[in-house]
Amino acid sequence: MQRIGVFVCWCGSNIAGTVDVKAVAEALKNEPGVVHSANYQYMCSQAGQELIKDAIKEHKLTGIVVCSCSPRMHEGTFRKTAEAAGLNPYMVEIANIREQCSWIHKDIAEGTEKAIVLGRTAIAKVNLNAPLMAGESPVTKRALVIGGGIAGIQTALDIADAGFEVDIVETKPTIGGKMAQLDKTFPTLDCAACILTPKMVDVAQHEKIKIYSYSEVVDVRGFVGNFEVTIKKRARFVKEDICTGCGLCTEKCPQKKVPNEFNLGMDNRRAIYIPFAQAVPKVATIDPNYCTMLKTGKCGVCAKVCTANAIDYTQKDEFIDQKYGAIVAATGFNPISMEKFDEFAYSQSKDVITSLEFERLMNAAGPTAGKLVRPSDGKHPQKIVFVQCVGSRCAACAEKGKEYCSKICCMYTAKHAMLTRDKYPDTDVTVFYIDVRTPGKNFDEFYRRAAEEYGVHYIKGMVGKISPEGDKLMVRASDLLANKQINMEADLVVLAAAIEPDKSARPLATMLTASMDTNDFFTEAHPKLRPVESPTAGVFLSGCCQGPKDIPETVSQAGAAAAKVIGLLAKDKLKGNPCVAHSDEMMCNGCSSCEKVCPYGAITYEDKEFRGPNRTTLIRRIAKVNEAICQGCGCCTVACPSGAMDLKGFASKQIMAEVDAICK
Amino acid sequence: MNNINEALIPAVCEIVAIRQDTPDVKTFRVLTPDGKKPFIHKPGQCAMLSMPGVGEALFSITSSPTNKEYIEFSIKKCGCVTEWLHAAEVGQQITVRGPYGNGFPVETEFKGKDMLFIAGGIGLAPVRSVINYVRDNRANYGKVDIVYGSRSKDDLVFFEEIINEWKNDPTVNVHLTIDREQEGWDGHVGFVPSYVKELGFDSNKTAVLCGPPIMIKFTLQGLAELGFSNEQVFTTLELRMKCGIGKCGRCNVGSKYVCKDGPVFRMDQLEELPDEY
Amino acid sequence: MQKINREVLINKANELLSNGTINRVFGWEKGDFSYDVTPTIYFTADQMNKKFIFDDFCGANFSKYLVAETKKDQNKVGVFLKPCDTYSFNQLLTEHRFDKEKVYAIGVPCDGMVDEKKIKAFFGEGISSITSEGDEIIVDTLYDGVKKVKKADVLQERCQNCKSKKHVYYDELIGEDGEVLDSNRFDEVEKLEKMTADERFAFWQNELSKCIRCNACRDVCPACTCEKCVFNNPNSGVENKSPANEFEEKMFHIIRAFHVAGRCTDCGECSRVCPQGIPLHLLNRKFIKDINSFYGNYQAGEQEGSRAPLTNYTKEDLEPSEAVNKGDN
Amino acid sequence: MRKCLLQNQNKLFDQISSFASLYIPVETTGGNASFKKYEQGMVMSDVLKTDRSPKDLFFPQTENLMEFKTSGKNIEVIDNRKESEDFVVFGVRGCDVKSFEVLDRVFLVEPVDTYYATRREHGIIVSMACGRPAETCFCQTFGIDASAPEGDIVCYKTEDALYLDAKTEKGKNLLSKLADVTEESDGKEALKQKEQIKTVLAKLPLANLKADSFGKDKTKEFFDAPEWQILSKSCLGCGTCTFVCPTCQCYDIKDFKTKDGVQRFRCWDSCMYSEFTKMSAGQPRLTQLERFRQRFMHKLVYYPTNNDGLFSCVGCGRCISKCPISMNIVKVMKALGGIDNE
Amino acid sequence: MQVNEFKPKIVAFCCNWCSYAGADLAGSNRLAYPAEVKVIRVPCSCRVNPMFILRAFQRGADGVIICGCHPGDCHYTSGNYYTRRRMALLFSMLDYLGIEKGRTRVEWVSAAEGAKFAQTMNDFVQTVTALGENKRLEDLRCKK
Repeated sequence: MQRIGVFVCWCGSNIAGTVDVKAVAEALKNEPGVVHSANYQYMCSQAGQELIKDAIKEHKLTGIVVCSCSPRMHEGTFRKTAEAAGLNPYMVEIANIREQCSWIHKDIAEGTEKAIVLGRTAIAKVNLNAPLMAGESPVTKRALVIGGGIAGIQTALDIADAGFEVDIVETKPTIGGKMAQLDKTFPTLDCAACILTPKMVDVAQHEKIKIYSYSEVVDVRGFVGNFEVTIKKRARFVKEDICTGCGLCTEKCPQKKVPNEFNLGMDNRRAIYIPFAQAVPKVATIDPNYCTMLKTGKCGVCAKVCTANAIDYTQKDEFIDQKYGAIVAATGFNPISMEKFDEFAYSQSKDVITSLEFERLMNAAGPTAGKLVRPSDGKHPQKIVFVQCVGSRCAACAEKGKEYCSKICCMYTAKHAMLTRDKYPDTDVTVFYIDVRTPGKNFDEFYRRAAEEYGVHYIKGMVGKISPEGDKLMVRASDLLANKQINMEADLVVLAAAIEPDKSARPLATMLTASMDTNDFFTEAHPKLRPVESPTAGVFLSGCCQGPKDIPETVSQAGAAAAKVIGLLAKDKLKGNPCVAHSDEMMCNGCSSCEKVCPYGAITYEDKEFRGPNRTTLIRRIAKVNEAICQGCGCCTVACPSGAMDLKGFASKQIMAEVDAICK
Repeated sequence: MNNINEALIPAVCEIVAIRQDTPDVKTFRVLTPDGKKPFIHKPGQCAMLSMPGVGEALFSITSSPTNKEYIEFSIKKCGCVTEWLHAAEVGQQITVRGPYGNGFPVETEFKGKDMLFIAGGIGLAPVRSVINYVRDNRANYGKVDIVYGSRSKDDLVFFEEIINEWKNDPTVNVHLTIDREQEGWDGHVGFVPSYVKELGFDSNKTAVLCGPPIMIKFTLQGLAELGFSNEQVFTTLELRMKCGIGKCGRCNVGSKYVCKDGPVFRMDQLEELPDEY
Repeated sequence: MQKINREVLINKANELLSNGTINRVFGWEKGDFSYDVTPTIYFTADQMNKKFIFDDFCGANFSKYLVAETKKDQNKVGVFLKPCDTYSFNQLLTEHRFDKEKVYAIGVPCDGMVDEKKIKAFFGEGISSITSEGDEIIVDTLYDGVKKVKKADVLQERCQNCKSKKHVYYDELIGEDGEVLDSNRFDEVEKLEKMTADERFAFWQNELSKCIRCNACRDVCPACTCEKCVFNNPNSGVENKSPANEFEEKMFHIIRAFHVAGRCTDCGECSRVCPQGIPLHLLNRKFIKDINSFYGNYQAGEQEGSRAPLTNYTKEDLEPSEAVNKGDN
Repeated sequence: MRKCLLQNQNKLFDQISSFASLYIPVETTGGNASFKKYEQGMVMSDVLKTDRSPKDLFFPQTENLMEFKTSGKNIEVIDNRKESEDFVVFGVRGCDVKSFEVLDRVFLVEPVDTYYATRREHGIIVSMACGRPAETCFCQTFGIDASAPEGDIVCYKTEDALYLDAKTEKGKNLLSKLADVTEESDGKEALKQKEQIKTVLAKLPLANLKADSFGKDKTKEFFDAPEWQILSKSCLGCGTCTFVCPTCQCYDIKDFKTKDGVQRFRCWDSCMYSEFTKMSAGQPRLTQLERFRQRFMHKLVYYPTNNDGLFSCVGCGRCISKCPISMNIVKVMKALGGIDNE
Repeated sequence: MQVNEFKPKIVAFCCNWCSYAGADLAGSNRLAYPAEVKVIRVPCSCRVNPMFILRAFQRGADGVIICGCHPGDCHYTSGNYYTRRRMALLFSMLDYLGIEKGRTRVEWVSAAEGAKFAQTMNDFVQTVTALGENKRLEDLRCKK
């Protein structure tokens, strides 16, 4: 029988507001096993924790129940408290009387009654708890960063600088990501390439960093500290280690009509190409969809001109297995497709473009060498209309847009407007917005400069329709402040498309067993306290895969993720989760049901000798759980018909005791 | 107290004292809530103790009937009822029914005899009841020898009582032994059966034997070598029981019910039973 | 076709015993009446000559005995297996319950086993002998003289709805192998499904209330080979020994059916042995039927090593809510 | 002797059930019957062997013994049995009637099992002579006469009437309350039936089975018999034989945690179960052989040893028809007695 | 008139990673649902043994709901796929036995779906309330 202490937290008025905490403490006093019951304003505070520690010692407690906020919040805290007082941390149970009680109920009687039941349930469980000891597993001192944009680059550099090996896997032929496509950055207007490319070079030259470009992760096995990852290195038909990146082949290749994705299809590249001048790694890649040689076997120009003999048409996809201790997802974002936004005539007129396309048009390395011209006729646009929130904050049109705010559009549109007016003062620039959101250092000043110093017309209003009329675009919008309809002619319309997580994130999340929200952004372990960790141990989040961010935020989050990774890799051993499956060999049938459902392959079998009746020996096949591999899902416990398999910390008897306590 | 007509319905009693005898043996002193002895028993008898919801189990009464104040149970931790009892505190109520079984023939076959008590480990629990009965009715019995052994010094139950009372009783010879050498132990070291042979008792004694099966087996051989006949040796059996009154069938061995016809058997009676105990 | 009678089987067993292939063989033993055949083990042909029987009442399936028997020594055990027995045999192999190297399986044909309870339902108690002649069963009674009945009418339920006459495992086959059959075994399940929930509840309430928890269904079941059943294990939290009330009757039978779901070969033993005549096979068949319709046809035991539906999944599986509504027509 | 025309049978039942609970065998499914509490219109089945014996009505499969309430360290014991009322069990066959003697010698010896005793006190048994004994019947082996069963009232059923003969005070008392649905009779018809039954009994296949070689003090003779090995070979260790047996009386006592207390109940147990004798210290009957042997030794040797030679089997034959693998006491007796079939 | 409003007892098994977090989110967002719902935290919905569900009904629950991550999003990769199969078969069996099908439910609720959690619970409580007390899988001993 346990000696249980119950500690009811007020959480200020968060709990005490709707739950009579004293009544709860009083009621739980008489539950079986309870020898001490107390309540306090903030159990998680230093003083609250001291209270618990003292009670553990004074009342010789063998188990404690804290009625407080969600265990997802403070279970760890109270386990540490218990441990500090000499109690096994797994003798702690939390009754969630805040998130699942006081916050959702208004009636004090009702809230109090439920809190008592929840407390009783936790007590029933603790009565059957047993001290658990965590097993240990080694840590592979190498990190994997998936995604080579600014987020991945920064994370990789920070980890590598701390002395750990890092691999970057990037699907594109070069790292750099979206930032490489940008012209200038807000609010300082420094040149994106000027600040990014040195970092790319740092990555390329860092002895601890290895880049797998033109590659993807296809399988992830294992667990924190011991991931095993299969990377598919796609054939680029160019020997990466030999190619000097001289670019001769990309000039001689006869296949010239390949849409250049780096410039968002606004110009062409060759079938063999280097995405841009500062690409890292700076090696050529053959696009098998367009290469005549690969498609028909007739051509071979690039091979002929290559002085380094780097061309290899027979190259195959390569699969590399590598072990890692930690994985960082940095898969980034994309603007959403504008196809569904027909009212803005994106597909009807070449002169309706997205902001990212505008970014390329303004870029000196872009398709127009930085000259702002209309894609349709190459003429300088006199009147430009920017439309904000295209697909963002789109609660009413969820089927084509996103409910969330894409966060960066207000600022880059201000930047675009400003840059346009700066370079081409004769251009008339109008911005249609719903709200202008500028919460960031120097952001509002930046926006005001655009509106006030640069004479950008900001109109609060929705654009209803854009239709090509002759070589002009007719913009129909409403001016919400003036409360009138506006019909406006424009030469160029720029749509601030919402951003969404990269499509590769969803399958990756499945492989990582990391959870995602409804928008396919990775979920963080805690939105406030653990924003760069995924709930899956050993998986960290960097950049826009977790949610829309601008560059400074991305870089700081990348650094934070790196710090977490470094913290993990710095350990030689990891304490495992002791809540793992365990098979009672006396009851095990050796039927393999558990093995079949185990997602981690943590169960193996062995033939073991048992004493049979009358001094005989029986050999039986029995299951063994590898505790370092088991993650404690408990699937095997239900697959096991004999009940030999149970889960420590969530034992059948414990759960049934909880059921009993609730239903009482 | 216990209405014999309601054999299965227990009385509520209270644990009034708990003594930790060895790391896994505790002795519980039990009285009715109004402070009386729950029942009058014979040495060697048992009683059913239970905690509702945990279970009921049969334990031998370790105190002597001559103790007019209380009854005691010495209980080794093994199984759920005993585990629960070991976690219980003074003041805890439990239910008690009994006494059950035949007990030792202290007033008949033992009377006037030289007694040899041999026990191993927790096996001393039922024997203690007879030893103290004999000590309290000293005139009715001849010489008394006690051989008691355990794994280690720490596993000797009633150690205080043995040292302070039995050893100081000039009419009783106490022979203690432990299985292996241990610091702070200057007594005999070795297993009980060989110690019994070493001590070489007269075969005119009546022996009471209780302990683990392996000890009983070899001690019996030893006693036989010393010239004891089966009619001179008594032992007490422990089987899984539920009702305690010879009805539920669990403790049925041959035509005997251990709870009713036992638990005390003379070795020659036991020999008659099928080997299923 | 060679007539398979007891002599053929005794000769086969004798041959295997004397050439050392096996040192004992599971076979049927005749009883005091025509129908009380007991499964037993024979060590010599002589014993077999005295007691072995192979007739319409040899329903007992030896597969489950092999779990314990094969662990006893290193010798091979012989066993006669009817087609449906081989499914149980295979399923046990799939679950690694014994080593097939220690068994010599002799496949024997089966044209259906007779249910003496059905005969008694026709003619009452007082049956002195039962013999079969072609497709007729001749019953000699104490009170009403000799009676005849069509064998098809008094076959065991499982034989009336025989799913397969094909042996899915054997070391040696005696006679010719049959085919997997199209049976109507789900008809009764469908009938129940078509009832209203109230009717179904009443039906099962009535049936399960007969249960005396003798565990015969479980102990005879070739899928129930657990070292220790959860219902016998005080630590499982669901141990219960008696059908203390309606709930516990349901609990036992639901959980038992669930534990064998996907592993049950539909051998029908549970219903055959139930002393209270509860149609337990209708629970197992419901699971089989659901599995077939939700996840595609699956016959437990058909293939050694096949993955049971409950230890498998597809990403497109139907939702529990759909499953419940599917059964509702 | 009183006579009740079959057409008035239900009136008789209605009459009885007006002052006492009445249990009669009622057909469940083809050829099966069980004792059920009589409700108007129910038809008494002629099926010889109810699925469960009437033992249930005196020693139910589960029975609450008492309840406990606990609070803090305190316990309260509550015996919430109510005053018992009289009940009548109608149509108990000779073998089953005899089983009560077997049970009485267990439950009614000191210390008396009051739960059973109360029911025995309040239960009135109307036995029924077996018009058509089954091939599996062997009550004669144990000296039971199916043509003249014991009971508070003995009943003979002929083509057209029930003949009721009170044997005890309880029986007479009951019969006296049934005067308006019965008429006085000389009982010739009953006697005729009795004779007829006797001739049938002599022809039964197991008519010559003898239990003479078993009984008191034969433990040594049979305990180590080699036959147990093969007899127990196929035993599944289920409890069917035990639970359908009218004389098996082993039970278990268990606690059930209710909403706010503990219910202590007893339920039938079986010596065939592997857990029966298991204890934390070990298991004295390790294999099914020992458990199998215990059941039959108890019926044929141990019980008679303690009970003046009375066997703890009444030859009802339920185990013969219910055992999943058709092993039964007859086969055991024959094997141990050295009788081979053919 | 005395209105004796029936308040069902609901046991909700929630997986630790998605649904329990979803329940927490519902709390953080102060999205109310009836107090009759009590949550038991399990590591994964696949930890829920059919025995627990029956046990809940035995002990007096009127409805049992199991919440897990959306299929494909299981923290343990595949746990909820097994849950889906197990519960599909179990619920179908309960229905076959004549147990009201509204008393059991499986719902996929992600950590981000606080609103869905609250709404699911509201809806489930409503369904079970309409069904009334659980009579078909009750154990009277647990009610007194």
